Amino acid sequence: MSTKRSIYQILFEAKSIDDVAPVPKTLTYIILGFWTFVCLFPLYWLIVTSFKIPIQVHDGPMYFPGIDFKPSMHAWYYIFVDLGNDTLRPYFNTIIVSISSSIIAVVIGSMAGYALTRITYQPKLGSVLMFIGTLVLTVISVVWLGLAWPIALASGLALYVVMLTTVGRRFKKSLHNNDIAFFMISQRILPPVAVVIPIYVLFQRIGLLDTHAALIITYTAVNLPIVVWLMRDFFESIPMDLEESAALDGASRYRVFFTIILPLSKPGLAATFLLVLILCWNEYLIALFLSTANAQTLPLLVAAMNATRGPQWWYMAVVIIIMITPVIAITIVLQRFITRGLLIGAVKG
Amino acid sequence: MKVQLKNITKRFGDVVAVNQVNLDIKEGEFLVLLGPSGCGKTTALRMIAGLESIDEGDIYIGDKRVNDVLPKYRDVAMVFQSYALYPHMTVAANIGYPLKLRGVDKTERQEAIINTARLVRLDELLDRYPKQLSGGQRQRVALARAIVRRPQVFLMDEPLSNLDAKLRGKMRAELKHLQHELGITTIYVTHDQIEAMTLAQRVAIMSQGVLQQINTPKNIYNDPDNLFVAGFIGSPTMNFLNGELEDGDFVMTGCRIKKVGKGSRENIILGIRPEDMQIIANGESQIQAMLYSVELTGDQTIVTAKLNEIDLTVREDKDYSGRIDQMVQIRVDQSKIFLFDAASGKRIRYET
Amino acid sequence: MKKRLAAFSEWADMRAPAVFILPAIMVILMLAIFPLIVSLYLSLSRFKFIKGGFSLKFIGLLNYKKLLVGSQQFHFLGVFGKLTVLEIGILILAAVLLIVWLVRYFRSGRLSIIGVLGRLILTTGVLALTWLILLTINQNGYPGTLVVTIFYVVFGVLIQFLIGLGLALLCAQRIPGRNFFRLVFFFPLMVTPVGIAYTFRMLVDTTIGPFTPIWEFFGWGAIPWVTIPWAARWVILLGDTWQWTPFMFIVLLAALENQPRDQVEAAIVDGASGWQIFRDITWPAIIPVCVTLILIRLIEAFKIIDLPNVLTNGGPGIASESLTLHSFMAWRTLDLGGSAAVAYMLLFISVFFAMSFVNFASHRLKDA
Amino acid sequence: MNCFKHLWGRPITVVIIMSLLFLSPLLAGPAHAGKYDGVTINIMTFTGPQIAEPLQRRAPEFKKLTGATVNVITVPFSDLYTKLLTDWATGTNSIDAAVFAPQWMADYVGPGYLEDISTRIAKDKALELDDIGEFFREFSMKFGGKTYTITLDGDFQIAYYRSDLLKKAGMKPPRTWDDYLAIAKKFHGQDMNGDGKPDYGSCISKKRNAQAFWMITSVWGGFIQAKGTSEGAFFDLKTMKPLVNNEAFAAALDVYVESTKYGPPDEINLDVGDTRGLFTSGRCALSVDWGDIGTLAIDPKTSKVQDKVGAVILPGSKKVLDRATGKLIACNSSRCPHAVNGINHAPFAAFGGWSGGINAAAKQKVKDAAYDFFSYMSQPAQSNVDVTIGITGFNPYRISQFENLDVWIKAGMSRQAAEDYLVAIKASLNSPNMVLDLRIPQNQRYQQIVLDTAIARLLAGEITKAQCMQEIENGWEEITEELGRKEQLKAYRATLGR
Repeated sequence: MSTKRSIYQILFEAKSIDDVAPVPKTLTYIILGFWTFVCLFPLYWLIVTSFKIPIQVHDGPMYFPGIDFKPSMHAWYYIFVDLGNDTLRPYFNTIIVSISSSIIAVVIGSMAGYALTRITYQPKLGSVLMFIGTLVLTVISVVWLGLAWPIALASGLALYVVMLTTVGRRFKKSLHNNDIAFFMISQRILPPVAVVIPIYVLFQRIGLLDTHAALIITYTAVNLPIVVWLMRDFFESIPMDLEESAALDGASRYRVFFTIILPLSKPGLAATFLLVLILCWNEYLIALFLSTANAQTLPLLVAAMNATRGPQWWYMAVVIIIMITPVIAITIVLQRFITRGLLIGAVKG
Repeated sequence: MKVQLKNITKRFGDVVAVNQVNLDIKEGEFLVLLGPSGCGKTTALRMIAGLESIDEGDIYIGDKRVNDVLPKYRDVAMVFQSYALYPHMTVAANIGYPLKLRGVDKTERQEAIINTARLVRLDELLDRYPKQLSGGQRQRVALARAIVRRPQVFLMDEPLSNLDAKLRGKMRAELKHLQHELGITTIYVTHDQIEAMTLAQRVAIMSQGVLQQINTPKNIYNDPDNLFVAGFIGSPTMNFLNGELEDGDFVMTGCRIKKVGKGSRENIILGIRPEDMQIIANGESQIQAMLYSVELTGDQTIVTAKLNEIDLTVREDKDYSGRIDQMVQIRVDQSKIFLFDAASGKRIRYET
Repeated sequence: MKKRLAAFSEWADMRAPAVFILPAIMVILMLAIFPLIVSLYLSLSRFKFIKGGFSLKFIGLLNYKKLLVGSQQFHFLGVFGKLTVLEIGILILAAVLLIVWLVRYFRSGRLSIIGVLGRLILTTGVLALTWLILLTINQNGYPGTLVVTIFYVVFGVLIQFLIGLGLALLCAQRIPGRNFFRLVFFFPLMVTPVGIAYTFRMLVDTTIGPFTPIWEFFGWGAIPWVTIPWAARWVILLGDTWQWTPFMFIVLLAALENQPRDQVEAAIVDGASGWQIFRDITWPAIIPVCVTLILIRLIEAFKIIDLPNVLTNGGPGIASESLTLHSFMAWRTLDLGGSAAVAYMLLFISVFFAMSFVNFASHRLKDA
Repeated sequence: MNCFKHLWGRPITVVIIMSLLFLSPLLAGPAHAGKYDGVTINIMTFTGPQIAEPLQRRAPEFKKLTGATVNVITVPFSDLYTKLLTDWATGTNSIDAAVFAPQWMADYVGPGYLEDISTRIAKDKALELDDIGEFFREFSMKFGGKTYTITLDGDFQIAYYRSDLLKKAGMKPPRTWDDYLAIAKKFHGQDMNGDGKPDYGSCISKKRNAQAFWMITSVWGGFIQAKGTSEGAFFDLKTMKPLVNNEAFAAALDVYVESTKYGPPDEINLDVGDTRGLFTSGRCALSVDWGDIGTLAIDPKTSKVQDKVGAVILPGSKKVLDRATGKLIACNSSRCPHAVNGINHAPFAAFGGWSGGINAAAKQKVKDAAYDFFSYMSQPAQSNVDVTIGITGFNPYRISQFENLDVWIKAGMSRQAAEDYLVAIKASLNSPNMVLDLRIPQNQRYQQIVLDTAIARLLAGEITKAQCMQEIENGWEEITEELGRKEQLKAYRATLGR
């Protein structure tokens, strides 16, 4: 126990607990600074590129507007004035689609997540398998035998109900909440390309192609697992007493859920909502399949800037910039929520 | 090893958590830092441990100034309120961890673990994980982990507060015995005065970051330095009466107690402990009050009487009986009276 | 009327369990299970446009056969080289290790049908993949989209996790400005993957990219990374890392900050160094978060498409093509059956990986 | 079906009303009395500015004339083909007409998605059909003898060179591929734009899954097709055997691979946009491309090489394929009837030029309006302006367009540059030996998957030349077998007018 510190200690050991020693501190800042550069440089390059005219892009790199090249607003002008509505429409679409589907997903997903934490479900394994079997049969009869799909669906449903009331009673083995939760979460494993073609046909049949509705429904389905996953754990951390006392006071389950549970889970809801919003906002593949003109979203606009002439870097940069600006703004405001909400899901998941 | 705090101050933003505290802790002493929650006692303890930096003042452990010494070089051990056991380590691993960090070899470590475990009666539980233990057992693990490496100083942060009353009493006794046996300087933080009184050789009372009084438990009880200490120590708490001094007599509406001090003075608070008052049937009494409630606690009866809306608590023996709403005569043991200056809260002492 | 309402609300309350969960189940059934079944059928058939619509001809496992042993084998599995002695050695080593692991399990006495089955599948799967990887990445072989995807997933997740953890540890220190870093490090996650792909395409371009002059300054000249298979794959991984490290970072940082402060302080007082605290206290505490986190990323990483599609279009040759891209390209030329078959193979592989990882990790977790 | 309509009627109405409300600012405009008042045509093409820009620009003019609203819907280029096909095949029919590559006709005409416009075109005087280049008139717009599309853009590839450099070096523009390689070799590594850094001999877009498979076809055309367009350059006309595993194809591959040596280091990842950018910023001596470079090169916003660009018909070969033996033989008058100075040129109408086609399932009135719109776009008054603007992506396809120099000079070309550029186009457009792009059903799989992948692997060094040729042959044969050899052969012959 000596107060005299060796050189090693001076360099590598902090003086007190609130302090960081010079060498680790310097290293920390170097690394963090480097990663800041890594994170920001691509964004900087986008901004710079958005002010270049084509020849300035193709003529090799130029770094500083006003210093090594003369900035031009032509790309901004093209996106906002020339394209005008063709920019604004996808923008509004993206806003409408991502916000509504995020809200729906959060509501439906938290209902399911809540139910899975508080209500015990015991669906019989046999009836579940039977249901899937009937579904397979229905699909086959539509696709293969060319049966009209409303008929097939109705008869399939009828068949299932009949079977459930007769054979269904004998099933013993049943599933539990965790199985259901796992089933929901496992949907996230599906590669979108595997399911997007049938979804396209589905929406085409019910006449919803190229509408906001199609995208909203699909995004809701894609993001439900995440919501269920995150919210389930959030609800688990809410003490039971609250609900029980409300139930004793005569509140229905719905009232308990909407007036007690949801307000209590605000941070979790906010974080989940944001995460889902970001995912919807940036989604490309499904939007590509399901939208043509009316419901086109921004990621498509980005990809669209890759014309036969090759990528129109300058336009693309503008589109990407206007696309990320609102998300970054929201994130700056609500960042703490994201961290917390994400954590609870991940820690307990 | 002795520990000295010289004028230490700690600020968190605008809040002064510890304000110019001076403490002198002797070698082998068991010192309790007592105070209500938020009084800065835990901060002071953490500053001794090195877990908080020191804004002003100096801390000495032994003869070394340790302001700029990292915790690991201070050779202190700390028991946390939450025990801070490592959940993924067995009891044995938890206890042995400080030794492992010091590079003690395995056989030696094993021996130390077993010895220490035996000392705190954990030898049966060495293979369990913390979550498989009861509160008291966890507490003992935390203790064992502190003991195992025989530090210069023990620091304990409300180690018993998470236990139930019965277990707390038992652990208190064990702790005291252990400390006595090991003879290691111990600084113990608590908000529980009974713990403080029973464990400490000396008690240091803190309030709002300021050290109020430091003395033996007995002296603190019998000779509080100020209003805060007087009110904080003792259960039921001391009765306080606001009034003034007239030629040595304490006067307030409906009450006059003679010869408690000297001279005349306004804004005086008179303090008297419940056990130093007595309800008398007849004879000379200083206070007349209305009986408000009578509570039998077993070996004694706590009587509350009202005097001008002020509650007076009197401790009577268990046979006392009285009717509520009846006027009673209370006699005060004048030699046990404390006088305080109402403005500063300071004790007014007279040379006798 | 009022009575009726009360009766209704009571009835509704009784049905609450169904009402709560049915919307979610319905949506998933309609948009995940149903399409999945249709896709399965699609993968077993040949799609063709005919007058006034399209036809599906059932062809059994032909689409799969094509991938595994037929004309698309080079594309999916890769070109097989000849194993060298060293590689045979590695293979034998892997086999021995797996068998030892199996035997240990059988000796443990805690046998269950699912456990045995799962372990057998795991063993065969791991062996087959090892063999495939060795066979295709050796000198004469050439990896197909399967191996390339596994490369992206394994290395991507690993690198992102390590960088994310490192940054999170640095940012968890009490240093000024950490809120700034936290925010900035989160940005890449905001950018749409297509946008990231194009941005990186611009950045790494040898003629218009901003880094070429720097390389030239150091005398390395323009590196034609796109003509070197491994370079192309790493560049794609670079973009992927740029985007997904923030996710790892933010969750790990939250986990670190959520860790009981007492435990760390206890270790500090006991004299642990920074590294010891991390190894003995922090790391065990955040393992559960890490497991979940890696699992999430694992699942998502298998779907990588935008980066290889835009950065290299899968080139040079097929060097950087991922399974999703493979499937997407087949879809684009309306080979829907082939596309669905690839997608299904991808599904099997990701399920296999996710399951194995969960098995492996939960084993570790229980031990702790 | 009815019952479902009933079921879904209401939400659909709501959605439609919502989207109408949303789109109302777009739809609103001053009313005109016209032939097609109230008619809306949804035309799909890929995202501009190229191709989409002139459509969008001309739409208000057309509305003023006729009252029809033209709604241009754009999707990314790579998705256009599938988007159209799925829309029409599944019966969605939200797209009334499209501007697409005539190459895709095979897949669109077969199932009957495209409207036969033969009679309309015959009656249409304003279109001045005779002014359109013969190749487009006779091959590109037709399928199986009937006309389905109106050409809006002339697409064939030509070779570009830096006229200033060649003049300084005293070299002639390339006539054969050997010349091309020689020039590329000479200039590779020299500084050509004055920035002190070495530049490249030849820039050809070779990116996979983009447009590279047209580039290789441009090279092999001259080696394989010699007897006129109807000889075909992809398959044997009797057996449907691919013409890819022979000496001529090998020679073409040699040229292609060697040209990579004189290109930018990441040439195999360059899309045409990139190579055009490089060429117009003065960093390449040679390039093979569609007509776009010519117009881009005169635009100061994109070009550093104004007046320094020359163009020639695609280089040819003195030796061509003997289809009987698979060997390369020297040209003679019977094998190469169209050879110039003993060199067989086969300009490649890669893509075939963006053309307008109409959905057969659209409403009659909409079809009429759509036809009139395409006709309007193609009429010389409009077309002659559009082809000179770089950003339109339209390249000349009318005879009047290369005979009338004034149009080009007005657009900013110097007389010399305009002459060079137009000579190349004229030579190509007039060539009876133009190579017709592959137009059989599922040609995308033949070209974009099999050919493209094999060439990409060859360039990446994954496989040898022989393996590459074998892979293409096997892949093509597999698809042919899968779809039916007879049907495919019939379709192939039909596209070649046989």
